[in-house]
Amino acid sequence: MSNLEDLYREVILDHYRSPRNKGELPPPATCTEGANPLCGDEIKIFLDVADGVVRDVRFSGHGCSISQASASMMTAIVKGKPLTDVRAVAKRFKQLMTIEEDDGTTPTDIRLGDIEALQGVVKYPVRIKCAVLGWNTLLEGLDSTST
Amino acid sequence: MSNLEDLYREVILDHYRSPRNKGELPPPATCTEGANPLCGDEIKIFLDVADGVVRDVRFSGHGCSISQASASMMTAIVKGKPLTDVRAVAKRFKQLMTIEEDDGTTPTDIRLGDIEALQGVVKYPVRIKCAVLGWNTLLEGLDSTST
Amino acid sequence: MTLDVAALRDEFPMLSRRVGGKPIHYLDSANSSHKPNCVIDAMSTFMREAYSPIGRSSYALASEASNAYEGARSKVAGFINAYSPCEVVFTKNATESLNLAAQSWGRANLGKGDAIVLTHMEHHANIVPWQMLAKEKGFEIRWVPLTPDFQLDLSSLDQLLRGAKAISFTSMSNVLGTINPTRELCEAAHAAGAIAIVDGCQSVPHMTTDVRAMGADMLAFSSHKMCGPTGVGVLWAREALLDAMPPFLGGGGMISEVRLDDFTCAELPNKFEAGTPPIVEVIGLGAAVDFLNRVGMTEIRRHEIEMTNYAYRALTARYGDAITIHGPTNPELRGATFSFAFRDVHPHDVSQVLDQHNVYVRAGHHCAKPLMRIIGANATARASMYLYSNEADVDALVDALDDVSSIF
Amino acid sequence: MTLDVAALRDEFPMLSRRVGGKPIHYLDSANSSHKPNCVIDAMSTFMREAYSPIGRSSYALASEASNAYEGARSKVAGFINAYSPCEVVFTKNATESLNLAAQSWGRANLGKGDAIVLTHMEHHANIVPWQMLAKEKGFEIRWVPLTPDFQLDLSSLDQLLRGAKAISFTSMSNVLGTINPTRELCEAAHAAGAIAIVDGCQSVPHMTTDVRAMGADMLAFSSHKMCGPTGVGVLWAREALLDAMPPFLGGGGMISEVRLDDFTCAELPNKFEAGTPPIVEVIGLGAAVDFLNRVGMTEIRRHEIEMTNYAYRALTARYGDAITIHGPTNPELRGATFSFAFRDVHPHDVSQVLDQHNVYVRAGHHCAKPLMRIIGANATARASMYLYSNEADVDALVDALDDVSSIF
Ligand SMILES: Cc1ncc(COP(=O)(O)O)c(C=O)c1O
Ligand SMILES: Cc1ncc(COP(=O)(O)O)c(C=O)c1O
Repeated sequence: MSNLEDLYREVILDHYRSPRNKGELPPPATCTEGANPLCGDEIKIFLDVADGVVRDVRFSGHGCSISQASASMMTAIVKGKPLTDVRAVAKRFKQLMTIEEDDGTTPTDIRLGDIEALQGVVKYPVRIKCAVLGWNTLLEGLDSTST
Repeated sequence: MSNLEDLYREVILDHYRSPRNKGELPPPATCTEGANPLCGDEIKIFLDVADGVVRDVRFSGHGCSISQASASMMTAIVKGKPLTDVRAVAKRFKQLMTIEEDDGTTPTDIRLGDIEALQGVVKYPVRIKCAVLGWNTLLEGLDSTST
Repeated sequence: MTLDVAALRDEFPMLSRRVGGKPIHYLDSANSSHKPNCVIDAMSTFMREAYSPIGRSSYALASEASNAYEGARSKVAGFINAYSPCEVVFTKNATESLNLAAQSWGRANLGKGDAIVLTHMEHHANIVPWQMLAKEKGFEIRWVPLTPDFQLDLSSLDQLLRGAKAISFTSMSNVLGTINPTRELCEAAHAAGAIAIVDGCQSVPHMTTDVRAMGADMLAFSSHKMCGPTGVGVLWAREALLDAMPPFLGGGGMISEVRLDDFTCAELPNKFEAGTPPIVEVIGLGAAVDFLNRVGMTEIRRHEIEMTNYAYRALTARYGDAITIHGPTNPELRGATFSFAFRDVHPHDVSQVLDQHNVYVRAGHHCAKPLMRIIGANATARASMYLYSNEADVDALVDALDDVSSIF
Repeated sequence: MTLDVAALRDEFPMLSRRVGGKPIHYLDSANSSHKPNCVIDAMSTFMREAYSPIGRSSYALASEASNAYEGARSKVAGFINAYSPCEVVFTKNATESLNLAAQSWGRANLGKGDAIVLTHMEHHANIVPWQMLAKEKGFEIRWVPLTPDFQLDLSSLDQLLRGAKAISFTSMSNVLGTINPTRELCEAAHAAGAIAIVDGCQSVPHMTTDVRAMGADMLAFSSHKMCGPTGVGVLWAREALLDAMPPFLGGGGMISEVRLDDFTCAELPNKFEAGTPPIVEVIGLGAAVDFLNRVGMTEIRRHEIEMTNYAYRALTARYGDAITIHGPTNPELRGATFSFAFRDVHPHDVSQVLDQHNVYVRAGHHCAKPLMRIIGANATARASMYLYSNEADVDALVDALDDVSSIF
């Protein structure tokens, strides 16, 4: 028996087995590609943003359970949210992953929901990159949409 | 007091202090350059060869006592000698310096004279290159003259 | 005689490391091998008792150290049956060796209208240096494809070699384990007037290497995969070829003369060893060669064939179709390196679960992305063995895969 | 507080080595330094207890080793006050670092009509790489000359820099000991729109280095001269510069993507670290940095100034005009490296006699042939000191020179 329950929580495996919002969106939705060169994971994030709101989002690509589950959870939480909320959640998530410091500017009342389950990843530093791949790609997509 | 008597024998220091045949020869004498890149020693050997005999020889350049003394001794012994003898002496000397093996073809009755004094060099492997610099340059000179 | 693996393992201190109170099972030797005590001790003893700069200084300790360094070169030359020690150039790793081949030989010999041949199973180290140069020089890169059973498809080799100036190929795939017919490839290259460059990283540590019998023109390999230290690699090449090649890195030691307006090169092998070399690491590599000779390359190869058989049987007996091994099935045609897919679980997850059981395999593209694309995998898990690998390592792998099944 | 040299010497096992039953006096530290126990132990302990490939593998031991490796990078970055660890590129030695600068930055930026500036006191490692590239690209190399008191003659610096794209110069001469005004030179370069590349080989081990205060754009140095192991060097460069530079060596680790027709580079610093890095050696360098920080760079510099004073006085008191020291006389303007001529005895003979007294100096051109020609010497004997050098070393040198007199 393994001690991996922390990493592979049921909700993570659920998102991995039944990913939400998996697929593509046709233009004018934007498509942003991300990759983790070390392990070969690749992801595409499709974004339909209008009036400062993420109206729709999809992801495709391949990767390990953590990167796939994290992307799935991400789409679930950001869909329908205003951009400011999306960015705040992303920031909060990166703080959870210990790759961004809490500079006090993030509202403390942000609910991460399912995503909290990913905090076990922190104990496995090499997997942090997997967990944030989708998020970083999303942020890149938002940056290019808003310009 | 040092144990360097083996290396710096009196006859060597004598050739170093009062080198024989130091200088240059005008054309048609040939001039061959040699160098020891590691220590910066440089030598020029001037050769006047006719009818298979080294009629005259000079050396110039700069280097340590061993390379200068060895060159001086070399000029003294090869001057006036037929080429076959010169090559035999060179070979014998390189055997003395342990950089060529005795293949049994060298006449055993070759007299090295003063040059024998250089055999102490063998105990100081880095100096062997100094001792043979002049000889190698001479051989190169002979090779290019005879063609 | 087979290896006394238990006794050998005692010579590798890392193999008795415990993690979480339990023994470790190191199955990543294709990536880098562990070091026996004799190598570690050779390095630290040298630093404690005999360290000195070499070559450029002339005092007694310096020539003692130079002799040790050159002695290691002779050992390496003997190990691969080189014609002369001066054909052995020490680099920092096999990657530098291959870059040296490309930047020195390639830059001098390849231009528009020229072509070289690589294979679909090359490591990035034998692809990217050529791509970098090709971008600049405009020559063509041609590729030897694979057969469905993970061998090089040599059916169109002569055609690919037509007009090519070189073929550069791996003697053993670091992903598939495939052992390539180096001799046949070298002969075909020569028949076409091309030179043959062999990436020996995966074969030199595991079987007898004879550059003369192989007929190769250059051979690159790394110390750290053959029980030696990191920080040193080897490029062997025929003397005439090295002589004709322009220098690669410029600096101290590789010159004969430097003036403000020009320089001239030193003799071989110094010409290609600019700057202070990895003195201590070369001494360590020499000790590794002694160690491998003592163990016996034939015996190592035989042991790895046995381990390959054992692993194949154990894995397929337990998991049947749930495991797919990317590579030749005949143990005589392959090394003890297994890339595999386990059910539809991502290799990263496989290795994570195995890690929890102290079973260390590598997951990813193994620096062979073109090959990964060709075999249709984005990544694989890879278990690779060496002279110290034993049945317990394989058993631990097989058992731990059960846990992968239970989680995913 | 001055150094407790006696205690420090106990940490360097080589210093208690005896030859012919007598102690040794190592005066060749400008060439390479000895290694303290903590460095030797860090390397062997790592190989025994924690060795693992880094970066590419994901199991626990691999990330432990990666952390140790990256930790050493941070130590080195801190040691020179870099802006970020990603500006620190590990190479095999300073020579590779300077070749990287030339082949990557230079190849991309220098062509016909361009110029770079070097100085007459450069080591071959900072001359030949530029000559090699200049031959190919046809740019001009200009030279900063020397003053009669062995300083750089900066009177025409602005003129030399006019239109030049870079100046590359040594922070301290390995022959003369001269400490160059790095900050002034960097400022002059920037004022002229050129970048400043500093060969820090001889200063980084001996005094505090602050790349920000210096204003340099690149800095090259070697581990083996600063109490660290052989097989590893450093190129530091500003992040923006490194980002803009094309890759140097191609292979695993430095790529982000490889296809049959092209590749893309990884992020810094990986982009410049192709292949398996000198893992163990980087760990050793990290330990050397810890050691130097513990001893204190200010204290080391102060000790070397004291030793310089002591050596100057002892040598000239005994030998007066019979000894000529090529280098500045003011100890504040120089390091503890003395090139000298002794009467008219050839340096090779000087070092041979000194060797007999276990006094180890280097004789030759010190990889600075252009400089030797300029100072009118074919070779010099050079005694160079470090933190562990003591008065007994100097006394032994002074006494042994007597024997040179008695023989020649
Ligand atoms: C000033 C200077 N630059 C460059 C080098 C080259 O260093 P390395 O031989 O470690 O590459 C040296 C040392 O030999 C040096 O003294
Ligand atoms: C086939 C092959 N070629 C080249 C390399 C590169 O070797 P290194 O990383 O030691 O330079 C490797 C190992 O990673 C390899 O397996």
